[in-house]
Amino acid sequence: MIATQLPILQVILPLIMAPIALIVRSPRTVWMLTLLVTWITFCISLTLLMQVLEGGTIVYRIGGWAAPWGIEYVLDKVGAFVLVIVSAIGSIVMTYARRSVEAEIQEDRIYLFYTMFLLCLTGLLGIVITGDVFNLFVFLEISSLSSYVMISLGKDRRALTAAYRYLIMGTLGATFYIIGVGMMYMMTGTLNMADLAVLIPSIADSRTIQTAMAFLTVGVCLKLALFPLHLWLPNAYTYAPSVVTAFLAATATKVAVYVLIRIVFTLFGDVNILEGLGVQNILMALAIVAMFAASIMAIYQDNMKRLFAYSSVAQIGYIILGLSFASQVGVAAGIVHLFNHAIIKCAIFMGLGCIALRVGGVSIKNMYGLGYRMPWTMAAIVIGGLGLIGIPMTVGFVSKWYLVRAAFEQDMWIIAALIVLSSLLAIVYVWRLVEAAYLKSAPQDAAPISEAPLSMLLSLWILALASIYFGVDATTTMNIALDSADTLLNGGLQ
Amino acid sequence: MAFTAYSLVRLHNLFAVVMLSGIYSLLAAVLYVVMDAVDVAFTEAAVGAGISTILMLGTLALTTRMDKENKLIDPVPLAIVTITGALLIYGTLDMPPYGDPSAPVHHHVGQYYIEKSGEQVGPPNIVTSVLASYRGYDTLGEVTVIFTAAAGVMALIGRSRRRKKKGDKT
Amino acid sequence: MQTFSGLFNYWVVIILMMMGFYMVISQHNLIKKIVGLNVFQVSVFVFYISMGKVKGGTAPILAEGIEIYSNPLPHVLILTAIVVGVATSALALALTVRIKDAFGTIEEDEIEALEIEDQAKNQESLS
Amino acid sequence: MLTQTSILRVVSKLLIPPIMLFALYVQFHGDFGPGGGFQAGVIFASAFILYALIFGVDNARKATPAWLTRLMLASGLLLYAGVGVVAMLLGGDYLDYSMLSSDPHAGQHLGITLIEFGVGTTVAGAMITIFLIFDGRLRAEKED
Repeated sequence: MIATQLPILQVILPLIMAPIALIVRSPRTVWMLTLLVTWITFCISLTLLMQVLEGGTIVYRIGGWAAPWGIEYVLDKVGAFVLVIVSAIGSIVMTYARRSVEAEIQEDRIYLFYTMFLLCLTGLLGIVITGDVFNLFVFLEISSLSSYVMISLGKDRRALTAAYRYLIMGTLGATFYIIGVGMMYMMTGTLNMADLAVLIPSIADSRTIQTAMAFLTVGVCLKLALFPLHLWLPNAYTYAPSVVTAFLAATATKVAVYVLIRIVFTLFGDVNILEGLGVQNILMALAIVAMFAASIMAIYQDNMKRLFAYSSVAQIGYIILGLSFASQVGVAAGIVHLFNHAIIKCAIFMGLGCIALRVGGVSIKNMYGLGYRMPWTMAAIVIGGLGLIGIPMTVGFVSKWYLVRAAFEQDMWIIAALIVLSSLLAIVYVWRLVEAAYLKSAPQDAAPISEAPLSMLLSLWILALASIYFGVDATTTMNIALDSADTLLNGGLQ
Repeated sequence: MAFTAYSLVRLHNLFAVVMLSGIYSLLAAVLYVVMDAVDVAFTEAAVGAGISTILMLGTLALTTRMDKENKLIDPVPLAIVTITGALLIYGTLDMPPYGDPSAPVHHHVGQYYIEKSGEQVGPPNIVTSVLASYRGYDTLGEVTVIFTAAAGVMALIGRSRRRKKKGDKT
Repeated sequence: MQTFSGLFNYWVVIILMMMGFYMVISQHNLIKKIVGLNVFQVSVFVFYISMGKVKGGTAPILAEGIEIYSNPLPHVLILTAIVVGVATSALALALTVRIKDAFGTIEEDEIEALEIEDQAKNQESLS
Repeated sequence: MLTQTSILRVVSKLLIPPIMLFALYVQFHGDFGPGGGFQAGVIFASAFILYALIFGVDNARKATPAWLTRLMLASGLLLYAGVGVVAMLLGGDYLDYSMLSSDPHAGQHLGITLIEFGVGTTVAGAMITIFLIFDGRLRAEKED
């Protein structure tokens, strides 16, 4: 019986734990409860992925009402894959979190922090698994509101303004999304994704539907920080507590990309919106601009968190570029990069969190000589950095390889060249870190520091090793990605 | 309503701005009644005109009452807004006219609720049936959002124990 | 002419929406931005409700002898959306209070100036 | 606060009980007319806020200490989510109220009443919490 209830349990467990955390309050207990829940959700999502791979799409009716009258949960391969990414990152970040949170957040706010974390997880998982466009909005707001709060808990006062700006941009994005949903609803009378996908093609020429598409895309792009709409991201990532940065960088934008995938390939899949309206070209152009502009910005940053925040904007460019090819290989490359980038960025930000804990800052000057003083932490960060560049044997290589292949498939030589060229920029900014950590010596008067605590190092290295493992043997991830791309391109949810 | 909105852009006294935004909400509530959405009107009046106004006044008391002189017309935002508005109006061109009973929106899911909710769920108020049962999960999400906001406000400006101790001593 | 009268309602709503939107992106005062966000969202709600209206219909509460009801679904959606909107503004206002505490102002340009100062200080303290 | 004015005191003493009753009416009458848990919660909270404004927030705080509002906040959500879990344990899908009773109609009715009550509790708890926090902030500032 439990097996059939898994899709809802996945989302409900963290949701129920959040109010319990609010009542319990003791930081230690709350952390243990949160840890437990995150690992359970991770196990559930793995089981679900197995089920989907074996038996195809899972549909779960909430309240026993059949769609489109009620809300249903729909889980196909992409969904299950993203679900695994989110819950895996959630559980690893939680394992890592205790010491870092104790150091960075006021003691009497810690239980609230974990409450927010659980809610954010609920929201993100809910977005991924839902099959209803309005329900998606509700869970989007749950995850957004809680992430605004988590960001504003950062120590620096600029965390507050960063959170405020994120709030304004995020709410605008959500409102745009809601306008788009309203227009679609107006023309079709339904909110269910599968139902919409059936009804839209017959009225795809209507100007209302085209406008709806535009508003949905802009709204979601605000959330996923596609290049000109990314302005909220660097500050938010820089001043948020380390744990929050690691979690959000690996999940929040990824889930927004997933929503974009749903809109473009599921809702408007049969209409082939990408080629039809020039959306493809716009997305592709923006993606490439993002890859370059953000990488160049990254090179000039002195704060390491900020540097990698800009690099995130660039990496989102790669993902969107993959999707905009609208070919099986391209979309698969996008999806697999979603996974790879989540691992890499989470590892890097967790590493920076270790450094913040021991050294007290993450500016480039704090890095001097750290390669010898915190060898394990630094090595893990460098492995992540190599992944960002796309060195063979790391995950980054796999995604870039498929991206380049997708470009060749469509005879877009220039784009293939641009992908390689932008990787050179990544070498530059990663090199700045490596140079500081290994080639410069620590200042004479530096206080002696020890390596990061074991619980943090452990989770950090799990991710670092994962980034190598999935780089050497990419068959599992790549097969899932190719499969999902295939289903996405050929008819959405069924 | 348009006049209220326009004044909102112009005014510099934040107190007046907050009051006007309350009036704006009330006007919207009246509109909802005209358009048969009694439940929504009830909520908007209680929330938009009541709770938000109280909260905003509280914030004003904690911050400041006047804002600085601002350029009324700022070209870049104005351009963005004009483009967005134009796009929206373009989008309306294919919409069914207001109140049209044959619009698709009234014939799919909405129609089903009107016909079936009485026998499937029970309550005569269809909005309640849909809210609590058919789309009960959305409402759970909504309650979670409220919960998040309250806990978030606690995290942001709730009294910390340290400060309380200081207060006790003085 | 018929389209004009039929769509006029929506156009008014769009103008209201855009006034709110303009307020959010052009104003520098943090509270006015939040008010603008409210105006924007409320206008979107009006848009939803007006698509649910049926000519000659009544409120969707089942009763004897009534045949035409307005569409209940937009009402449900907007009930949820109103709550979400309030939750967002409550949080935004709480943030504003904190910002006022930390920076002493709620004007965006003044805050930006202070942020740049912070940045400079950070660099000084390191070199 | 406004304790000096006896008119206000008397009128609000007269008003607050009916407002609370009205909140309960709205809470349980949502099936038939407009209203429901959310509106009821807001009305209930506004009765509380009126009380706090007239009789001083200190008295109001005594009536609802912080742990109580926090408990309201959490328990409403737990009640709602819990109803769903119970329906699941009884063999239905999540939030399938028909499972709550042998007769689906009665089950639906029971489920809706319960979750509306959960909504009301959380909303009232949230509004009171937020109000008290803003107030606490104001005083902290005055003290400084």
